Amino acid sequence: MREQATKRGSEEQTNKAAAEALRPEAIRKDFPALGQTVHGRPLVYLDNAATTQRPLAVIEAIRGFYLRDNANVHRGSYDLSHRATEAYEAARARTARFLNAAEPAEIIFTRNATEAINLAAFSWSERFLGPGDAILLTEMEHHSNLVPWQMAARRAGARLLFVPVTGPEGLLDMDRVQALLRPPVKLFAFTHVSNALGTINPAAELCRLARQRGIVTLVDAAQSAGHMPLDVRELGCDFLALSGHKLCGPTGIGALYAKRELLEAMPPWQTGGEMIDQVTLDQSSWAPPPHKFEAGTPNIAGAVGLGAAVDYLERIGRERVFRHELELTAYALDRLKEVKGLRLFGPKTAPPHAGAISFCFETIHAHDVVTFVDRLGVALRGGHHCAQPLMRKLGVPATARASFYLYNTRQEADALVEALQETRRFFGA
Amino acid sequence: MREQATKRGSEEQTNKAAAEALRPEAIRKDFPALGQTVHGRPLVYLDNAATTQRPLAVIEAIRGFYLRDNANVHRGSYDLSHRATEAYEAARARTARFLNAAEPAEIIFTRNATEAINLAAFSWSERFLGPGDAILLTEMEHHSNLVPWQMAARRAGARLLFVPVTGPEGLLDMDRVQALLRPPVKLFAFTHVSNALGTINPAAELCRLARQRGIVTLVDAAQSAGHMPLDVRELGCDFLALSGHKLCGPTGIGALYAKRELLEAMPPWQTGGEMIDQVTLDQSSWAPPPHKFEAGTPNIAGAVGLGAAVDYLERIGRERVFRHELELTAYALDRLKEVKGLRLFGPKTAPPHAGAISFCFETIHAHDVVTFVDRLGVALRGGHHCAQPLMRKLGVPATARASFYLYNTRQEADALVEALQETRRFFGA
Amino acid sequence: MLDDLNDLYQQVILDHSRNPRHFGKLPEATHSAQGRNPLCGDELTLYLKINDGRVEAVSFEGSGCAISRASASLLTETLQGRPVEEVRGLFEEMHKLVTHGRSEKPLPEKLAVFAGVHKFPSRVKCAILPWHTALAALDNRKEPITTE
Amino acid sequence: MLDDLNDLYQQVILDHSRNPRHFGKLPEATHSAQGRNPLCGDELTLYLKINDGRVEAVSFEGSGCAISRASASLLTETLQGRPVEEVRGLFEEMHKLVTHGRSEKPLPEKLAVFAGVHKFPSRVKCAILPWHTALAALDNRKEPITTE
Ligand SMILES: Cc1ncc(COP(=O)(O)O)c(C=O)c1O
Ligand SMILES: Cc1ncc(COP(=O)(O)O)c(C=O)c1O
Ligand code: FES
Ligand code: FES
Repeated sequence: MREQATKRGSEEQTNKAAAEALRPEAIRKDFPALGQTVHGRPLVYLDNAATTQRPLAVIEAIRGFYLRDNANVHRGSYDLSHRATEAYEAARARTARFLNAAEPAEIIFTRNATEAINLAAFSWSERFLGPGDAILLTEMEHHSNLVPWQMAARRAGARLLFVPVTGPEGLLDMDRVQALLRPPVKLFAFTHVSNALGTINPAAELCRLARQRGIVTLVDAAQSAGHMPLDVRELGCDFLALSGHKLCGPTGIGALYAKRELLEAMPPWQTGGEMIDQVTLDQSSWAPPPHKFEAGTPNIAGAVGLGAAVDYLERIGRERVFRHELELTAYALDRLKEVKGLRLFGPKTAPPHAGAISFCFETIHAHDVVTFVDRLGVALRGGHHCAQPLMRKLGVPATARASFYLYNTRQEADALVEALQETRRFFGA
Repeated sequence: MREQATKRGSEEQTNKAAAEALRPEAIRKDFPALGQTVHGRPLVYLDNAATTQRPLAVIEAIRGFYLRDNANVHRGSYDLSHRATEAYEAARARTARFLNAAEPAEIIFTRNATEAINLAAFSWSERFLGPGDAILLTEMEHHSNLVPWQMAARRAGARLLFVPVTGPEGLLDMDRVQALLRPPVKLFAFTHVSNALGTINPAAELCRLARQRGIVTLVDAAQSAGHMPLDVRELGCDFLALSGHKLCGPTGIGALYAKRELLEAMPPWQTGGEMIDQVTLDQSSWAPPPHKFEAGTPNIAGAVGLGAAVDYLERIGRERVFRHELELTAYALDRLKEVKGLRLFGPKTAPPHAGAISFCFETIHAHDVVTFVDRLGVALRGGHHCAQPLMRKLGVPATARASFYLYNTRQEADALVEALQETRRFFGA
Repeated sequence: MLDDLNDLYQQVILDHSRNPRHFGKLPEATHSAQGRNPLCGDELTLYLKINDGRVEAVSFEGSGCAISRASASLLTETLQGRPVEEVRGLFEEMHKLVTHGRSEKPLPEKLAVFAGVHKFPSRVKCAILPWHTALAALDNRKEPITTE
Repeated sequence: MLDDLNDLYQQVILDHSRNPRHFGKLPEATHSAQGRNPLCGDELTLYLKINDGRVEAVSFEGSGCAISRASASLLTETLQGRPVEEVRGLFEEMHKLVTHGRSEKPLPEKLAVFAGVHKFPSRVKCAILPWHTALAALDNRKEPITTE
């Protein structure tokens, strides 16, 4: 029995509130980890593109599950097991509603976005990719949306093509997209928001172009799902991958959205308990989706936490979160220009620049910057951001990155700028 | 730098205490979920083979991680990220010590035992299994230690052979083991303890026989790892799989132990962030183990919880846990004989019967039993226990199963017997 | 709580589960289908002889719990002699009954004994399986159907 | 906390990182190796000219952070003219210094500036990378080595 994803009640409620700007000072109270000091300074957490902090609502949902409803799911007919199953499947339904999927069965729980993409790359390719076919990616992909396709292409005898990233602003070359979206391309996988450049790609437009030409699409929403309104039916994608830990949820839980027809047609990937229909010593048949793709005991408490996270975000309103991030990014981009010798990557304006800002000093190594500002309380990430091919294209070994979320404030953007000024003075750049 | 798994200090401490029997009444205080009532009756939780309850130490470790140390691991050089990485890698070291692995790098974190077996079945087979080869399993395997090998065998053009389960007691046919452990068998995968029969297999002996013949072994320790002392070097296995949620740990975390040589030789399975060495658009190279096998952001909080769980078990002492379970099982086996019309599966004595007892009434369906006793507060599992081939061999569609853990008491075994008597009376069997 | 059990396992249900009516093959069947409850693996086969738009004979075979056996047995009694066109309506009311505790339109009295099922969500599939299978038989579906 | 930073980035380190000594290829090298810090991807190549059991000349190339550049630069100054047999011992003392803040046996004075590294665990690999690479060069290892 397919359960229809219920209408987005809570989202609607907040549409009224959406008129009001978000007040990060109030929101910070929900995130106890933000109140701490590091090295004697108040923590300024600007590594949200790597992982976000979790609100109390999520932490307590997990704890509450273990204290009350803890049991294994499915095939259990006692009370506790029933409650656990309900909680797990309710989390699926909430995630489906969050993405406006047609039904909960279109949501497969995975460990993270990486596993979601591995699942799609393995199972879809096993069925639909053959010798001579091609997969289209972009030059700005995270390793997690690149290496699994390298493996799939190798297994199938297919090849990879890439949409170039152009200009100093790091945008996709849309002319090349048009030229590349044709045979032998069978699938187009691209990131919605680049974690290394901050670029927001025109996902709906890219999906529309692909669909016109009968090409399947996978949207890597790791950096967008918790940051802006997202609707898989409006996007028109076939697959979408996300990570719970990047949208206020726990670690160890992510999701693959996929259209039901695809899930029906694809062979399973991981196999074992929970995902079978019938098993003999020699062969097995599969349960219908989503269970076909979830082998073994799932991360039940993780799913419950993810459900609480999407509830939390819907309560705040993703439209407001998005607006807040864009405003903060615009402000920070502006102020960062004051810092002498700093080179900024990605779009010059927000939008199309989302809340992850990559930069480097011409003469100070990114890791020295990160170490230095850490002692001032500012948490940044330095490195290749799992996008080595892009770094090579940008001609830098590494960048430092500041990334914002709903709880970050202008004062924190100011603290970042101050810390970078101090870094520059210290290293004499 | 390889970090040597440190000597088992805490285990030694408890060796003194091991002389004393475990007092489940005291231990129950650590598990808040056990204090609840269901349907107005005190909960008698006897579905530990499906999943155990979690002690407060584990629940609070997860919560504490999210409240304090929450950040992404690896490649981060700010304070929070460093603490998260330390916590994650410390959990790996504690798990390595728990199993007496030679080094932490021999522990790969997975979602559960199922994923651990999928990893081994995929990666090992990709490198070492070819046409005409065979994999040896047993007729008592959980689907999670059967279906992944069906898939691997199909991919490689290899076949599966099975050690028969003999007699009403459900033991492995050791003569057949001897006869089967020879070419073309390349790998022998078997369960340490059967979740459906309760049988404890002679794992060390089975590994010894296989090793003599140059055959690689995988021990499915899902049912044993939290229930008895376990030492991979004493066992002499090449692979071992376990699930955190079956040994006081959280859901969403498990582990594959594998010898370093194997991990070095095996290709990766899931790919993406964190597991690479260098990536170009066309190809990639891999980080050394364990990272080679952990793609994407791991279940950091889950690993921390698993670390707390193994600490908890070491503090109690697994020798004592094992003794307690055997005594309780012996007591229950004895008392269950009083119940008219009840058919018991598995060994007649404990040991070799571990704490999972399968049974059925001749004339009452297992699910009716489970539903009935649930309303009396007793949580049992009914069904095929993900062992359909074994059920077919036993000639029953399903059994009911009671499974004990360190916190279960004789009173609870009595409650089980009472509940079954009442079931029998009600259904007039 | 024991009240719930008495509601679920009413005497009528226990009786039908022990002594199912119309149990066995139906050689003259014009329609049949196999149904399976994926949660437990239990299977049943339903046989129907349809003549002139009416169920002239009906029987079932298979193994299952008390609920599914009783439901199958009472289904055979209910369908016997009925116009085929009424079956889907009965299925839908039965579905409401076992999921919510009451049907919208009145159901044949003997089916009312299944009202207690709704307090046992994990057993709903047991009660509805024979009805699913009956619909599949009328549609002449060849593949075994499941309640998912 | 800023004290920690001053300990880490001592003037000597900043100076060597800005103006590394013996930077560049060494055409007459008898030994060389490539090292990479997997945490950041930075690479350096170390060149050694060994004659009669002594380091006659040494140089390095590559990109890296202030710590790794300064460490490489100070390594070249330290090794210049030393018996080859002393290199492993120096590596081991250096390792203790950067992980625990002090060495067991005395180290050449200029290396003492790296004591502050131990308070920055994520930067230990930066400081030790050139030393790892030097050992690899002496062992004539062909594969690039990493600090893992
Ligand atoms: C664009 C993008 N895709 C995929 C991922 C992988 O996410 P995870 O590590 O949670 O699997 C990330 C995480 O950094 C990302 O930024
Ligand atoms: C013997 C055995 N192996 C494997 C598994 C699979 O464990 P998980 O579902 O945690 O992956 C189980 C769980 O029931 C089991 O009992
Ligand atoms: S338990 Fe199988 S049909 Fe009821
Ligand atoms: S950050 Fe790369 S060597 Fe120091």
